[in-house]
Amino acid sequence: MLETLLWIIRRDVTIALRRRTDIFTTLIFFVIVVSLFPLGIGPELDTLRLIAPGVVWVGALLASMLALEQLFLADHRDGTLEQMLLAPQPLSLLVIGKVIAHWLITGLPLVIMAPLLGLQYDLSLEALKVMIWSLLLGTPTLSLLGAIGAALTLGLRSGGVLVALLVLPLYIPVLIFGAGAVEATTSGLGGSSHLSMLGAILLLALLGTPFATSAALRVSAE
Amino acid sequence: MSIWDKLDMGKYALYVWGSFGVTALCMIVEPILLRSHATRIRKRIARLNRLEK
Amino acid sequence: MRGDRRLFEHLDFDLESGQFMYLRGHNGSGKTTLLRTLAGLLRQEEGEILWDDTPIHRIRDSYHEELMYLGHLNALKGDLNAIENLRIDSAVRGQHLDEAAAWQLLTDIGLRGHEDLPTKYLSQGQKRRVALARLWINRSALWILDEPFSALDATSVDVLQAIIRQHLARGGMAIVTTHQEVDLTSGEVCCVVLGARDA
Amino acid sequence: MQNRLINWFKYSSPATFYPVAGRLAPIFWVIAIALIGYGLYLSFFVAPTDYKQGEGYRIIFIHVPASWMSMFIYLVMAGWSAIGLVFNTRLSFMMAQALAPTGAMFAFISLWTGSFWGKPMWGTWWVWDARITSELILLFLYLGYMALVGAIDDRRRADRAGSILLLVGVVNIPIIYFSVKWWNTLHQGATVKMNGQTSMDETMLWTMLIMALGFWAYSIAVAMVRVRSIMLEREHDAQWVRDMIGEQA
Repeated sequence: MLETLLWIIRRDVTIALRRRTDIFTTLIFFVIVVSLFPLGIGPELDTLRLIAPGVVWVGALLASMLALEQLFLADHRDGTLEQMLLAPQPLSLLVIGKVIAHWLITGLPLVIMAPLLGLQYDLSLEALKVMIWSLLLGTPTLSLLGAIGAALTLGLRSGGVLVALLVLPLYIPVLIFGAGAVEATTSGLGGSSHLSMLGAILLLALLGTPFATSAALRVSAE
Repeated sequence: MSIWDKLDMGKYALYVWGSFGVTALCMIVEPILLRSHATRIRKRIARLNRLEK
Repeated sequence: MRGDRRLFEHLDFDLESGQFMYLRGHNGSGKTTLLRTLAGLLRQEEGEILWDDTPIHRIRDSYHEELMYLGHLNALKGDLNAIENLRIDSAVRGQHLDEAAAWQLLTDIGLRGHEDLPTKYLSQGQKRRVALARLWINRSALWILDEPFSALDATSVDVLQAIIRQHLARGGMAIVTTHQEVDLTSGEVCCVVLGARDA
Repeated sequence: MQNRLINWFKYSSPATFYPVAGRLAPIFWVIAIALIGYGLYLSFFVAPTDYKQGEGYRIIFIHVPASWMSMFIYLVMAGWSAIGLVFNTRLSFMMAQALAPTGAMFAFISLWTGSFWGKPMWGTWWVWDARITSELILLFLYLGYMALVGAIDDRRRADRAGSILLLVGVVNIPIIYFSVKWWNTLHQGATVKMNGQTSMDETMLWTMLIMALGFWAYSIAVAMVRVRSIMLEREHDAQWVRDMIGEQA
């Protein structure tokens, strides 16, 4: 079982590394979106510091959503998805593998990039640390929830926009606690309670979403 | 005191009637749309029936 | 049922150990749909598909243990080479295929020398051969093959036929769609022709 | 037991349910009109003017029932979806789809009246209050469901995909509501207390209940009419549809 999981992760990561553009488009999108806000709002550092957590988190949300469409699409096109559906293994396990790989490819780079962007917004070191933690705990949840949307819209013409409509409302708790953690730190309240909420949500998502995604995949691949 | 006095909401008229009006509009328009939709479908099926005859 | 169209009804057949079934019919007659339904990818509107007298959707994992399905898509990752593809494919099926065995397999299907090439650079026939190489190491009881002979050259067709015969001799079952006339006289053959109504 | 089960499945086939829905719809129209009419009478002529909020508070007689209905309908849709996924009954999926636009409409009405209430009471059209925000998200969930079902051409896939989405939504709603509430109490920007009126007048409560029941009957009536349209649309090739409609619509 574990071996299967590792192989799936290894496969997707290898493919992503062989065609690096996929990783970079998500990352560049994130950087651009976050950098646009100061241009729209103005360069006052006080304002920027105030909006930084929200902006970075919304940017991460959009970037990880953008990458969702690709999650199952390639597998669907070349027939590997069929083989996964027919494998004598729990489909949720394979789904978890896919999601972990997806997070490593699209989520992790965001987490690594975020502190640099936080510097643009003049965030304190403490706040940056909490931001990394919140992204580290929050973005996997985004991938897990997003996988449901990706599976439901698999192969549809308007897939990309539709995913946004389906998935963004579900992202709200993650956004609230993620941005809230950083905000609470900058205002001196401490973000640990937010972080533990993010952790709890991640656990819930890890337990629940793979089943929903598997069910959705079976429906969509018919 | 007439009915109209009773229904005059004073300075709240805009808000009260704005709410009730839009609600009434929604709940009247929806059945009408449904009805016309149903008629359209029935017509289409009748046409199919005639064509296949 | 595909979309709104009823493709087949009153279809009833049994397949037993060692038996081979041909599925024939012209384009759009529902061969692939039937195969996908039999594999459990599609759910039939009415009726039941039984494996050992149990409906397949109730014993999904153990049924899939006994099943090998190859659609007309090769299920290969173009960015990975043949060895990686085969090893990952086995892993997804829960079997371990070590590197040496994968090399041996590649030799068996006559693709030695192409092992480092991402499969997207292989020809159609070569890709098909990599996809079919799964059959060499597969011990599932039921093989469902959708157009396995397409894009193969004459020698490969012969090799594949031999493999299927071997499988039947072991007591396996196979359901195959094909356009070509294939000689698989060993094993009992039953033949279902779809779309006979309009033929 | 066996008999009862079979009986249920008999009613779940579109061909038998179509006329049943046709007979039920008028009954519920009458109930709806009567209840809503009585509710309107109560809300304008019987319920006393609030000493704090004046006449403006009368908006809650539609605002609160509409909010209730919007949530209730979502739950009912999820229930139908679960039944559909388990028993594979086409009718359940159709019912879920027939309810969706009405649920979305009530969510919209709830937001609209909420903001028309908020303006005179708090001086602003929109407040990022936990309930209003959650209601907005609920509206998004409705729209997402409708968009997904509309985007899929294959009916079977649309049914099942929509149902999965509804069930995922239902599981998420409490989490979303809780997080929004938490977010709201932390931010306490505007000092708004939605449940400020602690001593709710008994007539007020009754009026809201009657209005809610009226909306409920309205929803059923609309759903019955809409489910009939959906049945015709989907089964336009079926013999019972052809026979029933004949050559003149």
